[in-house]
Amino acid sequence: MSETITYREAITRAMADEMESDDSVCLFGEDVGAAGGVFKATEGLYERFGARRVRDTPISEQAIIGTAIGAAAMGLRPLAEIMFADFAAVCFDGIANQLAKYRYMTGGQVSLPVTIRLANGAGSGFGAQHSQPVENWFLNHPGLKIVVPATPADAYALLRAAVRDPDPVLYFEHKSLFNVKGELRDSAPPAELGKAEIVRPGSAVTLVATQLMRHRAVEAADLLAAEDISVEVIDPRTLVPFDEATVFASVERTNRLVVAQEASAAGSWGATLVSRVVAERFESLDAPAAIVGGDEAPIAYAAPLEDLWLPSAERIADTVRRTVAY
Amino acid sequence: MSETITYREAITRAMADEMESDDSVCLFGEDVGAAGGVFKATEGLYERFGARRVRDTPISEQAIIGTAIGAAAMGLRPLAEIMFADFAAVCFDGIANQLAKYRYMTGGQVSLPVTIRLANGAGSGFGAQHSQPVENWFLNHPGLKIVVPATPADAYALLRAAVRDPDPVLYFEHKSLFNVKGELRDSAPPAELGKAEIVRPGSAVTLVATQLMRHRAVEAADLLAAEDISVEVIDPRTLVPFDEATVFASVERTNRLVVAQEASAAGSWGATLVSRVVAERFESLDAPAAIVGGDEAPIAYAAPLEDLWLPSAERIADTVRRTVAY
Amino acid sequence: MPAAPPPVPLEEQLEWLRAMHEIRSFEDECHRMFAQGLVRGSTHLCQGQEAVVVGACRALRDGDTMTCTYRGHGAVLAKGAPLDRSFGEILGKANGLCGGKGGSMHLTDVGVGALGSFAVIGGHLPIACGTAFASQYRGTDEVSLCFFGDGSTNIGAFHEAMNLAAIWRLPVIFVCENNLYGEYSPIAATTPIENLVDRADSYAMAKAQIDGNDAAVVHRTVLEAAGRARAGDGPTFIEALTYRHKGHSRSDPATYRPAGELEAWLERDPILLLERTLAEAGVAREQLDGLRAECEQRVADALARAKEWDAPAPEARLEDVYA
Amino acid sequence: MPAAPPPVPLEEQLEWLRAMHEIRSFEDECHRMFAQGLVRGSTHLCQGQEAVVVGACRALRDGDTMTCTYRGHGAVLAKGAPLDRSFGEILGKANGLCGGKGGSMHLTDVGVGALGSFAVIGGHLPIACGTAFASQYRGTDEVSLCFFGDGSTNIGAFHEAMNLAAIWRLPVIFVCENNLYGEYSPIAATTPIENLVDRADSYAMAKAQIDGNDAAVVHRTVLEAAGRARAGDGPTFIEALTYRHKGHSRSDPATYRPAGELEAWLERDPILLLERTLAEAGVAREQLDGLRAECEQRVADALARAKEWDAPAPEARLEDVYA
Ligand SMILES: Cc1ncc(C[n+]2csc(CCOP(=O)(O)OP(=O)(O)O)c2C)c(N)n1
Ligand SMILES: Cc1ncc(C[n+]2csc(CCOP(=O)(O)OP(=O)(O)O)c2C)c(N)n1
Ligand SMILES: [Mg+2]
Ligand SMILES: [Mg+2]
Repeated sequence: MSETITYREAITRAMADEMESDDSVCLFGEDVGAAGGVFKATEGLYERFGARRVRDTPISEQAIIGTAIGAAAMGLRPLAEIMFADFAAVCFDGIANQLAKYRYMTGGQVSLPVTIRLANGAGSGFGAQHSQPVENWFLNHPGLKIVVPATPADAYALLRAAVRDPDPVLYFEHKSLFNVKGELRDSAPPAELGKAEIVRPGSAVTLVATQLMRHRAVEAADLLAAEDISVEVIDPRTLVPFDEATVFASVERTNRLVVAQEASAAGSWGATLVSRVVAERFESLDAPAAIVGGDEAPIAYAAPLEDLWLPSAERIADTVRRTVAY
Repeated sequence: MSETITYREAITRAMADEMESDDSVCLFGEDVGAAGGVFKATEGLYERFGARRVRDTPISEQAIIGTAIGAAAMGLRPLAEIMFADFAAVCFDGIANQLAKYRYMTGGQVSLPVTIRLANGAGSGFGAQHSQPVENWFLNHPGLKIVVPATPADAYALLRAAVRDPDPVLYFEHKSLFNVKGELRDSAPPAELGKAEIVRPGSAVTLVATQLMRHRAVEAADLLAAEDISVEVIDPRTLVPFDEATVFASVERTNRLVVAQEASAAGSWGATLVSRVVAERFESLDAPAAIVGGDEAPIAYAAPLEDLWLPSAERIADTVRRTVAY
Repeated sequence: MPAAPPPVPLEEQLEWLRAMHEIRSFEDECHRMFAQGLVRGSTHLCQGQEAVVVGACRALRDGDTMTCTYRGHGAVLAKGAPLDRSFGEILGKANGLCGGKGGSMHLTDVGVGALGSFAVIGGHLPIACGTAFASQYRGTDEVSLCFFGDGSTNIGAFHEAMNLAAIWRLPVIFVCENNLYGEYSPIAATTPIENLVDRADSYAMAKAQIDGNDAAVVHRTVLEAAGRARAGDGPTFIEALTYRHKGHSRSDPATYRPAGELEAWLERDPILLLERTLAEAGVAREQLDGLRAECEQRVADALARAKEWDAPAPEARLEDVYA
Repeated sequence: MPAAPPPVPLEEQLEWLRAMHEIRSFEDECHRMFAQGLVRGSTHLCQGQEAVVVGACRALRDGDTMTCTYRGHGAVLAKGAPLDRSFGEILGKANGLCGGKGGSMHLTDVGVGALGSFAVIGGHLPIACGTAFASQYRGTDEVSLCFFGDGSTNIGAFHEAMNLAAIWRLPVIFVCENNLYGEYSPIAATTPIENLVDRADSYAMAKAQIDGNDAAVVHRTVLEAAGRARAGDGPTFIEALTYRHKGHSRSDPATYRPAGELEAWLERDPILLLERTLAEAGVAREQLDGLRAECEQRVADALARAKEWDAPAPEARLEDVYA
């Protein structure tokens, strides 16, 4: 049996199920309590689990992250909400220098099962300081895991996995996907971090995409199917750990790689993946691996500009066409 | 005429010369005044330019960066020191969300000629929170320029260029290079940002490296010369803007690319460069482009572990050998 | 405190009222636009807080600078930004203040000293120190006015900016608009002290807690603070007690407010208060009503103009990244 | 304040003295090692501040946690870390507290409640809130003790941690070791108020400014704070006035200190003060000298042992990144 729910509902349910099954799971952030969160993703949790387990914080992201770290070091499994992912910048030290390194610096004396939820990405007209695809900020910080769900089913299974994971996990919720609907199987188990999904099998080119871009990649694949171009769409679902094996195997079959990502290319996971495929499957590539991404510019407010900044299904399809025609 | 000076002295002199020639250049940071800076890079400037132009700040990096932004918006050319580059994490919002986007968000109403000096990199036994190659943290933030000098001459010419540049510049000073000596021509002019240097011409492989790794790349090239492997070593000197033309032209000649960098690969400039070469010069590559970098781990304190983390000339040479033998 | 300054001439107070009317009606128009979904994203309105921004900005001189938050429409208009180009920015038009790149949360008009609206809490307080530093460095007597909210006093950047401004004796005026809420949280739920103004004591900074709905009080207080700043006597922290009539943002019905709270504050609506003062000073009811109608018309016309403007050209998104 | 607690038994005070001697001599050995260049990187010593860490840690119970800074050798030893493995860590040995991965700035011994030494200013204050949150959440009465310096009170994380601890009434004890300097800057050069302890008022937090060189005073004050914390009455901010005898770090000769300052403080050396108290209480000079000699010997032996240990295996650098 399964049920149709939204990405937002899947996130709320995952938190509820983990809090239900483990008293050491607690939730805090700005207005996550009675208000149910700015994106309404924590709605009902305060009523259900009470003020001890669900707490509003002051506007103090450094305190939020530090509290999560200390609590985790003592054995709790905190769910910390950072609202707009862009605000990771004000607690960057806590995430990058403390959370990511604390276990390592102490020779493994502490485990830090912290899950940080962040609302990610562009497409909603929030302007340059509330729209960034922030996942790339953390790629060069070993010690963190990075989860980027695109569907309600993944949002649910990956969030439960993140909470249970013994390591720090940055869990990105894409703002443009909160209302996307999908099927969720009853009593769906937690996912395994580091397992990609072949969203749509194909033979001519491997198209890797996450979050909002995954959906546009599928749209692009539909467009191209009409042109008899068979596209294999892969969603890695987690950037750290990254399921290279699935992508490598696909490229061995298709001999072509396109990455569709929201962010600009410099310092991105897409560029990293291309460099890995080139290093490990050079001979498999019959065409230049290509990245479709945002412009090397901040995200503008005006709808037409923001829409141009974000790769569209058409832009993705064009790059695939060029790669296949190469 | 020229003179032999250290990397540290070159930095100090560049600041002195710019402050001498332009009263709008001011300098502030923690203990940069009478104390001459934790790395002694500002020695003598307080005595020479006085308390108005050279100021100690509290331990408040967010205030330091914000002050630089506001001052620059009003037409000053602040030189802000962030001491260990790792501390960019505590003022990350100021750099990534404010400094990088302020001009763009206002439709070009402000120019921000801010130069932020940061002591970068590993090799000195400072441990996980004082040793990181931080330049990669800022690649996915359009609006910033990134300068990574490796020699006294470059340190001097690029710092003067950074101060004169109308845009925000992150200027990374490598801690392991402060005492490196080199020639500085009298009245050497400011450099142009975005111009790579072919450190050593070669024909078999293009080896791109910056800062400490540039020196080890040259060492590696020497080792390999003895084996009749001709290595072209290129130092991009600035990561943003990046002189792709020089690297592309070299790869067209050598048909092979190796990047030697201090940082781990994920989200790094090296991975970005590889993805660009693959996109633009795919047919030129006769072997997989390779990255020699730090392990995907924080930087350990113990000398033998830190030394293993950092790519050595020997490790660089091995990768070049494999790439050439491919 | 120095002797009370001479009373503000009626004409000047009428000009304040005009500015407050324009802001009120500008915000009401924004409310409608967003409610109708004519605009994407979010907006943060300041109905009820007009006396703070108008009273404060009118105490400034040309050359002084002002920085504010995402709830900055009123502050930017009070500093002198044109109505039509402000609407244009919120509508994402090429002729908007920022060419459509900033939007509601980032209204900026450097030409009038409205140096920027910043949307990450606390981010602009250190920047306000920087503009003040520039005047101090150059030896001019310009001051830097910085608006922010009650909830913003709990973020790190607030502490660092206050401390630096105090130790460097920077000519900054920090104006905390205490509207009782940070998003949906009453300030008391996130802050252990009652009078935020007392946080100035951590920095030995001059302070004042005032009625933010009384434009004359705000004006006088900021004038004094500016005097200190220009004289080299350093920064001031002002807590202006006020209230936002609407929710936090477009999506907030503000159901968390206790019954009667809004109604009580509506009786202290800063516009009503100023109208009453002026009426008592002998200004005719007709003139006041006329002024209001005239302002609403001017705002409606500005919006109509702005709606006609073109969207930015596609290439514009790649411009202004670097100088 | 409750009635003064019963006087601390002599044996216990002698144990404090032992701990202080061991820390002093541990730091002196470190000073030599770094001066001789036997160790890479930097180190930050705490000679002169022993009474703060020993007095405070002795007021704790098993289960209580402690976090501190890069100047943390004394705090970690006071909390119970073994001398040899602490040396081992600083020497980068496999058998060091952190397997050689942390180093001088990150000494950690979770087993004894020394939860970590953190090297980015302010970074651990919010973490101390988190360990306190865990006890509150579980309903245990464990407290979280957090050491940091005077200069650290100017960074944002300090403000956020203090505010959160106060509004959530967390069982945390913030101990600011005011040793007059942040690096090479006298605190007065970077901070506009004289008594840092007064910053507690911004959070309505209990506070105490004390003589940090008097172990008994520190002990009593922390005991009271811990009592409040265990009773659910929330955090306390303690400013302990003390002095570091050496420079900021290995490379600092501390030439910026006014003439006579060090000498004056040496007369208030916390070890001398405690020895005097004990002598006055009747402990024989010989016993005191014997204790000192014995401690120095124990430290020397520990160092000798640590020097013999192996360096970490190369693979170790890839371990402990993830669980
Ligand atoms: C660093 C950061 N955290 C959280 C937010 C989300 N946020 C936007 S407005 C706001 C409330 C601010 O309250 P206050 O300072 O009182 O200003 P007001 O909105 O009442 O004018 C919050 C938490 C943000 N923009 N930046
Ligand atoms: C965020 C940050 N900025 C700067 C530094 C460099 N730094 C190390 S110690 C220190 C001085 C700290 O002074 P204080 O808090 O008084 O502690 P003390 O060293 O006196 O024990 C500074 C500025 C740092 N480690 N972290
Ligand atoms: Mg408010
Ligand atoms: Mg100190």
